[in-house]
Amino acid sequence: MIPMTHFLVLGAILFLIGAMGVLMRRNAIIILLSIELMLNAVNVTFVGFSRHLADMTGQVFAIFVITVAACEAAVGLAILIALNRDRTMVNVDEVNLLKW
Amino acid sequence: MIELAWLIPVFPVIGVLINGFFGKNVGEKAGPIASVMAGLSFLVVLGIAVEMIFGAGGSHTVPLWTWVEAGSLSVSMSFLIDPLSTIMLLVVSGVGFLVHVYAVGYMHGDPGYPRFFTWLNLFMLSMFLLVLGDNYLVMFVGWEGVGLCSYLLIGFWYEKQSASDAGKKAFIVNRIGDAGFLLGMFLIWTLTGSLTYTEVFKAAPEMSAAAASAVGLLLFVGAIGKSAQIPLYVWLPDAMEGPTPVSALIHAATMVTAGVYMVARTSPIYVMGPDAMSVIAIVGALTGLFAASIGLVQNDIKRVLAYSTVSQLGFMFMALGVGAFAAGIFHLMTHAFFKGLLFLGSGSVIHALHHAPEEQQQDMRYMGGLKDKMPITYWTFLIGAIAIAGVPPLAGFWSKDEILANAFFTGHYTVWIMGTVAAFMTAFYMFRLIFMTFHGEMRVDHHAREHIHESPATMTVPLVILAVLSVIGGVIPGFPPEAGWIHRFLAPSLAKMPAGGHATEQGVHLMNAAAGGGHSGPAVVFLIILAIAVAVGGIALAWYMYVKDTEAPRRLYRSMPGIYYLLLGKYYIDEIYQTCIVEPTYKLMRGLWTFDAKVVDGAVNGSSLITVVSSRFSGIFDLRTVDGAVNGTASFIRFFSQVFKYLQSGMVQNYLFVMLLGIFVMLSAYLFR
Amino acid sequence: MSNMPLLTLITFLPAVGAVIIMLFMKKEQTKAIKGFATAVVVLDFLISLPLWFRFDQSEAGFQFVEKVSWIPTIGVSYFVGIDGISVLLVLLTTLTMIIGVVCSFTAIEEREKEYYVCLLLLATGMLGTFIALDIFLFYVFFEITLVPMYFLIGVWGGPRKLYAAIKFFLYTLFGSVLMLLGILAYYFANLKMGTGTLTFDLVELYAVGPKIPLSLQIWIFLAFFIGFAIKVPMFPFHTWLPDAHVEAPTAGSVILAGILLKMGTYGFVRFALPLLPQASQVFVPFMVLLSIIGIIYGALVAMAQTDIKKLVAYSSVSHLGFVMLGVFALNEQGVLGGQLQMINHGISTGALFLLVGVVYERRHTRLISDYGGLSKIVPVYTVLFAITMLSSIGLPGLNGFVGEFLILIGAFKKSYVYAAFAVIGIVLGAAYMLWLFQRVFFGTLDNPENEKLTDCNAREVLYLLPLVILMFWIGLYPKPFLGRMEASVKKVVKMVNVAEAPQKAALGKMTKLEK
Amino acid sequence: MEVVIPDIALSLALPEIGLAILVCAVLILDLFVSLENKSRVGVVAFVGVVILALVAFGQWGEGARTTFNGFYVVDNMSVFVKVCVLACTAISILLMLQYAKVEKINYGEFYAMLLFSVFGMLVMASGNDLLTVYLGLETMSISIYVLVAFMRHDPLSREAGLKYFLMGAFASGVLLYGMALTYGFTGTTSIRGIAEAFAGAGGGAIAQSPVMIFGLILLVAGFGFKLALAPFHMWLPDAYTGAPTPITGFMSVAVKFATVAALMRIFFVAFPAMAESWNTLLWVLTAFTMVWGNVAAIAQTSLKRMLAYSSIGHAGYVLMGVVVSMSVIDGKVTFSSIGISAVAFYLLAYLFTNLGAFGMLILVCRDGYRGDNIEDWKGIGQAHPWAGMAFVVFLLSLGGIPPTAGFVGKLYLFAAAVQNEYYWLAAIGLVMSAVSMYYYGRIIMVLYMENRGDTQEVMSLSSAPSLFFAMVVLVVGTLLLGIFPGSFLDAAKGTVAGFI
Repeated sequence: MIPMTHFLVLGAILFLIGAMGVLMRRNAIIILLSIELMLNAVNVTFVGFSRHLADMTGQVFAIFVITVAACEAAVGLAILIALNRDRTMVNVDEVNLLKW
Repeated sequence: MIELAWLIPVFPVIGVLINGFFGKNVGEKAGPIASVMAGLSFLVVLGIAVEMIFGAGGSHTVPLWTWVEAGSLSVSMSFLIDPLSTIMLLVVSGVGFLVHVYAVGYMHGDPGYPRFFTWLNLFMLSMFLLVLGDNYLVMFVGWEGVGLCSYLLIGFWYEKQSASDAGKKAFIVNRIGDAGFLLGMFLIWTLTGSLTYTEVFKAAPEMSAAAASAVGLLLFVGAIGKSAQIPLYVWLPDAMEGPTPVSALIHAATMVTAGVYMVARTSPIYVMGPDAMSVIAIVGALTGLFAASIGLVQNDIKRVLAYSTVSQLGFMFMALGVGAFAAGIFHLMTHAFFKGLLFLGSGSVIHALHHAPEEQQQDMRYMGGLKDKMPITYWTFLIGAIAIAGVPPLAGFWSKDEILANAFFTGHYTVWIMGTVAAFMTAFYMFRLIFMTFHGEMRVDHHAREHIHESPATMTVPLVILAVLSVIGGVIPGFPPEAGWIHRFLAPSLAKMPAGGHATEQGVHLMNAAAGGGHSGPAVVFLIILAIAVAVGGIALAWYMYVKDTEAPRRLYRSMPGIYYLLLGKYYIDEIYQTCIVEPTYKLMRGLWTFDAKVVDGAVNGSSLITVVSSRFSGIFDLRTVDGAVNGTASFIRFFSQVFKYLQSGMVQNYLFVMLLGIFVMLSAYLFR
Repeated sequence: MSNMPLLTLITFLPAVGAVIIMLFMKKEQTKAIKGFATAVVVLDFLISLPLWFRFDQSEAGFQFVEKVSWIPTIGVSYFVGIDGISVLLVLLTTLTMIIGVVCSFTAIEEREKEYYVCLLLLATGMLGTFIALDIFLFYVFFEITLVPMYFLIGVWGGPRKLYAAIKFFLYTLFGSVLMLLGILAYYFANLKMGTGTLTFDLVELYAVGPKIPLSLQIWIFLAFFIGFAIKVPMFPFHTWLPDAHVEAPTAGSVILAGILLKMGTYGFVRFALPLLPQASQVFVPFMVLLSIIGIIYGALVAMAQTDIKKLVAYSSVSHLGFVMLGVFALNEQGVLGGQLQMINHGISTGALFLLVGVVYERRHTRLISDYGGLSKIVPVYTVLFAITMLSSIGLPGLNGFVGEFLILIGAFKKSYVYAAFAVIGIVLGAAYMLWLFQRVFFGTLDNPENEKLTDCNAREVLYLLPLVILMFWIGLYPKPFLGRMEASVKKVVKMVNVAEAPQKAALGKMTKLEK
Repeated sequence: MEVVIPDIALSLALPEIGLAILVCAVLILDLFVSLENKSRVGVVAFVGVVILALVAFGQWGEGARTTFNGFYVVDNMSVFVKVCVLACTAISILLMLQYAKVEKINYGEFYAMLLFSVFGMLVMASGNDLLTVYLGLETMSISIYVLVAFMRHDPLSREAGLKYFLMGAFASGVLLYGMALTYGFTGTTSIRGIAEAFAGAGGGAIAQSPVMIFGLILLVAGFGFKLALAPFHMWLPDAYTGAPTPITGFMSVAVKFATVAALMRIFFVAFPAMAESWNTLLWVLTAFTMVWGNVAAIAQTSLKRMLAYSSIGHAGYVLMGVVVSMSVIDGKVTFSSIGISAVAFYLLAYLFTNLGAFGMLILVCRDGYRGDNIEDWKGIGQAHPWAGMAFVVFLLSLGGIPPTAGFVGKLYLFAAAVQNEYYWLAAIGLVMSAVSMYYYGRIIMVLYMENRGDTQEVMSLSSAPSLFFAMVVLVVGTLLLGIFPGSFLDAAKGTVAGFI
């Protein structure tokens, strides 16, 4: 049986990759993807714990997370499209009208 | 009649109200009104004096109303009539009334006529309060009241910058003295629990010598301020800026003697503090000698009389210092007469010369030969001079000689020597003044010469009265010396020197003997002869230098120019005070003001470093600041608000980075704790 | 006790007047507004007179008491009443309000409506502060007075009004915010060590004072000190006063000097001394040192001023230094003198500001150098100015002297060193005032504009006369004033000079400061 | 295995169910209404919300009852929060009616999204399980992302929407990861369960393990983002400035209510064992937030942005209430009732004050002009005395000057702080409230004291009956809470019952 630490480490690594993706990349859609990656990292952890504790709650939680992630993606893309009106590629650095 | 004592201050109050509020429409009648009021007070005083002298005497208190009540401190506004205050009342109201009459003529035609008499009456009121008060607080009310009136009257011609400066100087110097007086009062209250004379003096014997001396010295600081002794005498010579009746009444007869009266009144405490007494004696003698020496060379007629007053006050304090309280008061009375006369005489001289150019009116070098032009003024002035010089049988001799005798018999030989030298100088400068103004050829400005005429009756009548008083004022009360009517009359209200004390055995015997019977012993005769010799010698020297050989003074001054200019410049005391007291306070004042604006407000308003940095920083980002940072902490905060503001870069990834940074910091704080 | 809620009526009448003006009067009817405002304030003074006549002098406790529970959950009640300490201050407030309103008829030309609304609201705030016997209520009123004063200085002030207004507001607010910390600490100390109930009621808290351990008392005293010292103002915290005075309109500075400064000293006597007896005793040398510095520093800096109002402002710092010296002499004469000097300062400095206002309205300049030789052309004004000046330097026979004398004798009783230094203040006081008087009134009339100066008109004399009469009355016959204050002052002094506080009670919790 | 159908007391969730029905009604109504009179949809929404508020109020007082198998609890605290959230929504809708007319936002969906976010908040307030809290949080957040980006034609609103979305998604990821770790270590996601796990056998060891602490930190970060505490607040100024003003008002108040309720429930009920650690953590965050919010506000020239920073400051004060209510008395962690009721009352006072302040902004804006810069507000006080006076009341309440609600709120807060001897935190709070008076005072100064150059004419106020009514309610509320706070304080005290 795969020990719990593997799941934890996998989840953590995925989470970090997602976080770095959000910080490094400039294209908004890629950032969206990275956030999804982070959420999936959490799902991995949840499922790992659920199996380790032999308890259903973790997996139920994972399913809910997936649905919520979907909604978020939908809303996120909607906002991106609105932003895309007058420029071809939504580059996060260009989006800084609101400052100081 | 004594119960009506409260009437005495009421009349001047009525005078003040009438002249004060209806000054405009009263106009020229203000003088007579004020004089009538002073006269009525004088009559009441006479009534009381008669009742006191020929009646039972003793001391009566006339309560009016309870003034201040705060816990254990309770002070009431009530008057005390006893021999000492009766004598003082006589002097104050008598000389006051005469000066009022004299001023009616002297001040004629002056635009501020009603204002002058309002303040003169106000002065009488304050002086009555000072003398009549039955506790130190009421005396202090009068004390500051006369200080205020002298400020107002010295600065009467306020257009003259020098007059208003002199007034201000007088008030501030008095105020310094009053500060000491106040501290003395507090000490009395803490020691005896009351400020009323009767209770204080009942508790006086238990006082320790140190406590009594402390009280004595503190009160003496007040006396120095008021009676112009070293070092606080500087205001009196400048006070001559005021009109001459003011100088006569305030700066010769009454106000300056307030210090003497106060010390005499507190004699029971002084008696318990011998070293305070010795300090007073030394200061008195020093002032007497010091002032007399300055008087030798002065050319302004009123300045000479001013320094003469300071010197004579020195004599009075000398008397009090050696324990001869009655002699001090006696000299106070006689001095009031002849000094008042001399001042009024000089007033009528100045009045006569008012056509001369401004600076010559009081300068003796531009007078001379007025003898035949103003006979009455001359003769009365001469009597006054003889009296002050101390030639018997006139008043000065009896009182001054008695002081010197007491000084001698109580072992204060140094004080006695200084007194005798001062007496010699007094005689010299008085007759120098007489010969320079009245004798010799006329040096008056030629077109003013025909205007010289004898003063009108209102001015000469007081002169004559005062001359008469100067003659009889010494003999009747003062003969035989030490045991005259005035000594017996004042005895109950003045304390006696204790048997032991510092007086030599022989001195005390004589003192008690004097209080008891006549004067005896060869020493006394020697003293009298010496005094007369000193007086006549002074007059002769003056006659020789200013009548017989008019070149003598110039030769003398050229032979020792240093001393001459030192004396002429009044030992440069004023300049010393200016440089080492007045200038530093100005500098301190300016420094504190810049300190307040820059540092205290600055620390609050914005320390320079922070504002400079934030302005340069904000300059870059063209920040518009509200006009004026609110305070130092504020500009410090404003600096940080700029920092926080410009952290909002608008880039989402910056925000995310800060967020992650926050998580990382929290984590590391825990893991490495 | 009268069944009619007298104190509430006196306090809230001006507020009602303000609301009426705000709602029912249009901006243009300036004459009606002025008339109405004067009527309100005069009526307020009249109904405050029974306080003077029906005041029972033998009673040391609180009179005319009204108590209604307001916020029971945290133990707050609308608890008002007066005793010897506050009765004269209330009367002084109502009188100063009349003078404030009357003297601003010509001074204020634009936006009169808001001006009189602010003035009346300020009156309510001040009266409330003096009658509140519930610390919460006191704090609420203490802060409410800030807002109208902020507007008075900010809207109708002089050239640098914005800076002065915000400085005044923040400075006092900073002080009172720390005081709130002190009040709350006391509130909970009472819960633990005192009556065990959550209450802001002063009478109950008076009994708790001595039970609180000294170290906690010291912390609370420091909080109270900062709050009240800024208001007094005492030496290091005084820099807001000259700015606020110079920029405030005449009525503003009269009320600011006359009443608002008294809240600080009143706060010390009403709250700091009785509630924290041991801490007050410990702090006496520190407080006396600050007051003496205030006296001498204030006088010296006043001497260096070229603007009359700034000079009078710094003289207030000096006078209030005297008051604080009196209060912290912690004996009967000292505290009584301090109390009386609060009233005297209100009268004499109020009158001084009015007089400066009179001249300012005519010449629109406050620089001393612009004046000179006025006494020839404006004699009545000169006499009034002279009397006020003499009262402020403490000439015997006028009100200043009685107060100063009692303070000094109290200070002397405490220790002669205090009195010795304080006496210097008297000399300096005479110096700068006389110098001002000489530069403004004596000397030659060289400035042409001065010739056109008109003397005081009837209105100006009308509002100066009551103050002058009061100066003479208190100066010559202070018995009615001292009599009314004596009983309560005795009680406060007895409360302060109580024995040692318990050192070691429940101090464990104190250490965990930073948590 | 037979399926056990748990008995679900639906009556407890009445407000949520009612709200769901209302949302659907609003969505459907929107189809039939023509473009001009979209406001009718708003009116329906308003009436619905008011009814629901009364319904929610009905549940007050019967003590804590759980349903949906322990996932959903209804106690005084949650009822209090629900009523306040619904009241805040009602007022926001009123503000929106006027704002929509001016900005020509005539999409009906606005009200629907608003009600969805309220639904999320109600669920969060009653969440007794990490899952419920998470679902409520996400529903609320996602609908608010949409609301912030609602004005499609305005680039600022779009940008604000994007920023808020990215940050929000990232933060919810962080929060989730925290929840996952908690689940991992305690074996359950129900709040009572977690508490028992800690109290149980190996509880002490779990509390100390670094990974669990990391989980706790992530939870704190997640909630920190939602409440905009100091390091996690960077999104707030941009989001609040870009968003339409009624939404900004709604967000700044309602979101705080729901998040604080959830935060208190989780930290007080679930994590008392780790109280020492999260209390110090929150202590630092509070102090930092109060300082950053108030100090940054001073340098602002735009009024809306200044109010945004001031709301950060107020978030710090609210959190101070949470921090201060915890005290360790002889070893045992206890939560003082004064602290919790102080938080509740402060939020209530903050509701009236902040909505009022943002309402004033709406009062001034006209087509194409937001009345954003402070200098444009010169002389408003003289031209429109009543509006000026209302704004002064709000500003004084924000600054905590008597006789306003803000003062009583702050006083009650600092009383709690002093009682548990958090003197230093109280001192920082008090000093920062004095500092805040600098920029509130500056606004008053601009309103009254700086006279306008005669060139610009004073801005006229566009007031509609709905806006007028809302403002009157808010002003009366602020003063009422300030002068007669008695009954409200009792209500706040009541929320503690059954909570801990």
